[in-house]
Amino acid sequence: MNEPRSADPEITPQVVADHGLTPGEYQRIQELLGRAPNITELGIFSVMWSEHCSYKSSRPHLKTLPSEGPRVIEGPGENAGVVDIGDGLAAVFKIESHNHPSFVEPHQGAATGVGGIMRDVFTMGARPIALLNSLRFGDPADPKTRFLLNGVVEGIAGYGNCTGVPTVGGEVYFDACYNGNILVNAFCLGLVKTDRVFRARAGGVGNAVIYVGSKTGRDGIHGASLLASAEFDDSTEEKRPTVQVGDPFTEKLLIEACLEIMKKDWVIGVQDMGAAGLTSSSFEMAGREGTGIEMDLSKVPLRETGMTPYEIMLSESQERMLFVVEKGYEEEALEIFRKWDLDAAFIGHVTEQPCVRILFEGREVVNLPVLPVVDGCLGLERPSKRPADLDRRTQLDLAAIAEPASGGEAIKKLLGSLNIASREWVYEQYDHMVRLNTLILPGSDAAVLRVKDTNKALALAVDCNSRYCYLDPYRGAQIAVSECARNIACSGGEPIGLTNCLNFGNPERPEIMWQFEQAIRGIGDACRFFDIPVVSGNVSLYNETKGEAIFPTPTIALVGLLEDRDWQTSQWFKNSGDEIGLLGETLEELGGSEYLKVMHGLTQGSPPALDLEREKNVQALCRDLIRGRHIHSAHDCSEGGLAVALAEACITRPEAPIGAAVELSSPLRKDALLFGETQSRVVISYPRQAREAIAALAHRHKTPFTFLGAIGGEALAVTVNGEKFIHEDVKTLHNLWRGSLGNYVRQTT
Amino acid sequence: MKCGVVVFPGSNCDHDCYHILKHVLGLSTEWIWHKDNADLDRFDWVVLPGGFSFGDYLRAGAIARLSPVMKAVTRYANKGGRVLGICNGFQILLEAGLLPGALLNNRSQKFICKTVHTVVENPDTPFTRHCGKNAVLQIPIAHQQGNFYADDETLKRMADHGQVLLRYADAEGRVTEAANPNGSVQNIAAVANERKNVMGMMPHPERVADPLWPNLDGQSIFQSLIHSGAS
Amino acid sequence: MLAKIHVTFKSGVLDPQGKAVHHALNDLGFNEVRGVTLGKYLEVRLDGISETEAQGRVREMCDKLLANTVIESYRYTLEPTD
Amino acid sequence: MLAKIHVTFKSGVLDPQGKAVHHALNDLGFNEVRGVTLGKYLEVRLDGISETEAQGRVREMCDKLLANTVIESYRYTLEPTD
Ligand SMILES: Nc1ncnc2c1ncn2[C@@H]1O[C@H](COP(=O)(O)OP(=O)(O)O)[C@@H](O)[C@H]1O
Ligand SMILES: [Mg+2]
Repeated sequence: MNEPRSADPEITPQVVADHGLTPGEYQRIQELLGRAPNITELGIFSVMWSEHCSYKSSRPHLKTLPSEGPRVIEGPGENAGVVDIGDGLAAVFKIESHNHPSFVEPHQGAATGVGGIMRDVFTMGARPIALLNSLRFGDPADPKTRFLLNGVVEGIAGYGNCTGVPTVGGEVYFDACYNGNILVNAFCLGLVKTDRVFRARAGGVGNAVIYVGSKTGRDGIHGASLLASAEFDDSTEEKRPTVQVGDPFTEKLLIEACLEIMKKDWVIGVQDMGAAGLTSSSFEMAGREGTGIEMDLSKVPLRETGMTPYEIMLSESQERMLFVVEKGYEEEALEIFRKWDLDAAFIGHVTEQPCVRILFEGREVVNLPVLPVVDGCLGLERPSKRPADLDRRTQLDLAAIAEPASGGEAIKKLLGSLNIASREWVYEQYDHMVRLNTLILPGSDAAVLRVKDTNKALALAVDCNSRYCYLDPYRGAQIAVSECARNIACSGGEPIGLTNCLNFGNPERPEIMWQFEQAIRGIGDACRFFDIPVVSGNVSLYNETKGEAIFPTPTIALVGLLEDRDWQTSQWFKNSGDEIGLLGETLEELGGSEYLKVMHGLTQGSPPALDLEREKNVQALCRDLIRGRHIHSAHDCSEGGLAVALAEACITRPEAPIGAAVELSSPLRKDALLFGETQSRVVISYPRQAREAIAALAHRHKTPFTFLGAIGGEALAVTVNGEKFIHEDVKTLHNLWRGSLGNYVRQTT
Repeated sequence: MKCGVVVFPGSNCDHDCYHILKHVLGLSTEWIWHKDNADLDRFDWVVLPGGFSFGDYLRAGAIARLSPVMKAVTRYANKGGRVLGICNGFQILLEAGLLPGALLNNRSQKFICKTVHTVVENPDTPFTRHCGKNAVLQIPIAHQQGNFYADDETLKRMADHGQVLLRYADAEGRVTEAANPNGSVQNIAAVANERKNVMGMMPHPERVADPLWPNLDGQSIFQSLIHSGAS
Repeated sequence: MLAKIHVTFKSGVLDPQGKAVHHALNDLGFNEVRGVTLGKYLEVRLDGISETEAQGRVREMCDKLLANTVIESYRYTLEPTD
Repeated sequence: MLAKIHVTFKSGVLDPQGKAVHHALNDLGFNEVRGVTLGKYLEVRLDGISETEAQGRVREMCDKLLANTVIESYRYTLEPTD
């Protein structure tokens, strides 16, 4: 057995290196096996031991994240996290990156990213009900940025819309640090009955292994191991043919067929074929159960002729799943898949011996023990070092920056700047209403979805300010968690579970590893403080081009629960005459702000301070105010500070923009007061008679509450210490803000 | 009163329509699978819902109209049965030749999901009876191919027979170019056949028919069908 | 046998996609472009039928599915394959 | 000058639309159909440039916009117009 076929290439050091394995790793493979692997087996090790599948650089750090809690049904380790929401239901969710493929081919890269994350969710038995995405593009002045933005948004739209899963929110940022390496992180949430959660396990010796979905082609062979772990350089062009094309229609059929078959109690386990396709699905399912699998690749439905076992095992063709069903139900399973016009085949069975044995055309081509493949890759203790220039980055001499006499120019520039302008051009391309759940549509702090057959609702948000993370990855990551939770709180929700996508540069560089460690520590500390379990996530390393790493970008997505869907609130001002108030306190901070970037071209200074206790208090207060029906709107202060938050509350009102008159008195610099990004602040509006009740609740939650002014008129008017600082027509602000992104995309170069 | 919702592979507003008909309006509602060619006479009307039947591959509606159920729908329509096609359902009815015209890609070449206004042009049909002439309905659209086209001769014939039921308009009901979201000729948003028992519309009435949201404009289309009695 | 089928908009039908491509080309600086039409090109492999049979069959495929004759016209050629 | 441009998927790249059309044709009873690919066909009218110039310009248009060269390939011919 295991004699190399005559056509098999000899395994030279070069072949090993081409597979992304170090000589040490190859040595270890030989020791674990007690022999040399053949080429197919080497391919299997190369994908399973790749950074993407093995998490070898990140695993030790990820383990430090808190992942337990009374609601957690499945934490990290399964295809997606599962959190109990009561009424016998659970929310299933995860976020995942598709950065490199989207840079190579934006439309298909983003589309297949959406497809992949959806499969992670319905693999657990859940019906996908919402998608979010977090996108980062390079300098808008680079013509390539427009092309990538267009392609990515179109790809997400094309895939999500066709499968009938609404895309209800997300974020889009631009910074030159993403010029050669955009980020496309896709999030999916599904619902499942708590007693119908499926796991990716190959249980029950003798049970049948069934392949279903699209036929296998030569797509993305080496995609997972090479695309996701090699930096970009000019030879990227050569990797292009490995791009996969998504087929959302087949995905839709797969969703319906899988959910139908999962009603049967003879379905044992299931896993999607994501990165490393048939290899990871078979090895991981066996690995979790301590069993083995024997499969005959001659039975796998193929799209192309002449495919070798190596290619079949490593193909990353999309829209495929691997099922384990009870012996004797093979035909019934195939019947259901045929009803949905899917290709399906009975290709093998579960074995007692914990080995994966692969046959092809009557011969054994692979025989590998499961554990060494799944768990054998040694975790790497990569060295880390604080970047030498960090102190320089965080230096900021405010005295050298002139304090403006008026804030008119800044508010207009900020609202029209691409990082703050309306995202309507994006979300208009997404069907955000299908399935009739979206109570709060895109355009508010968080999306809110009702949970059918209950009175509950879920709030969803995704957040990360990577400039903060660049300046201070620990605090930046804490702020990402806090801001995301604040967005949930402003909508009325209580965070019940977190998923994250950690986008970083090359971990072989100690400075990058340091950023990574700091960010994980920040997420972990914040989550422990707020009592939010991290139930799933994804790591994307090597996000750099020609040695230039992206800003560390630990994207945070949170799911919040509203026990009563009537507790939801949106960010915009509702009624003329309502009063405006601020929860929280403003400090003199401008470091890392959008204001410094837009008005002074600076990415400089320490990011805003964060006091987790204050943050927790303001969020609890926000929820209490919403539940007590004291307030009509709540909007957190983030990029652009208080001024932008006020302006957004005026202009995001769906019917028509409405003005506001605000009077501030403060000893702070005026630009810091209005454009600084002090954390833990929320702008609220309420009927006059609620003021005392709000003050009392704020006092109880130890949170400062300041009366700011009133809604009404046609202008956003802000005075500081009795002097006019901003006075702008809200229609003008609305037009600047609303048209900016669309105008940018339609511009020609 | 009994209605049917046809399910094609790739339909995705099927559950939404079913939910409104059955749970909001309290009608007895049944699924009809696309491979089912049995007579539809037991229904008072049938709905072809929105979505991406067969992925909208080749042309939206092109493959779906070959499904066995479309033979049954055609027989049903020819006998006077009422058929409502929404979005992808409209596209399928056009491909099947049950309605005049065709739908091209949106002028912007982009998928558009947003709430628009439409004005009721002909309130004298089983689908619009409950609306009133020149009523303005605020309804969302969500499509990539909703740019209605018909040649001049067809347009004239449609006008002569009152076959244009809804046009895109502004909030006051004025049919303006600025209110045209997708480039449709003469702002046409919904049409009927000559006999007025088959209607296709691009906007999604089922998305504004659940009292969970303040806007219930979409209900008037379903109420019209209910008030038109049995077919 | 290989059928090569071209499906294009009938003249008079405004082709929004062609128009968009035309604009985009002008924007990119291709000012020599005066007009663009965008159609579909299909290759259908056929087995076990004669060329005369194929002629009729392909026409039927086009009428029934491949073209929407309200707005599109089609033409095709047949080539032997090996 | 008229450029006739065919854009098709590179071999090995999944063509979901071709696959769906193939299925549909088989369902309609066209059992002789063995495979379908669906591509784009463009006609671009050009003015005021020579044929040699046009050769290069059309290639540039394809590379920049008309084809997604990551997954598609293209070919074209030029014809004089009157
Ligand atoms: N990629 C996207 N997809 C869908 N919706 C988006 C996307 N980006 C932003 N949005 C929506 O636009 C709104 C404003 O986004 P953003 O400015 O990032 O929010 P915030 O002010 O809370 O930081 C939110 O409702 C968000 O969900
Ligand atoms: Mg926010």
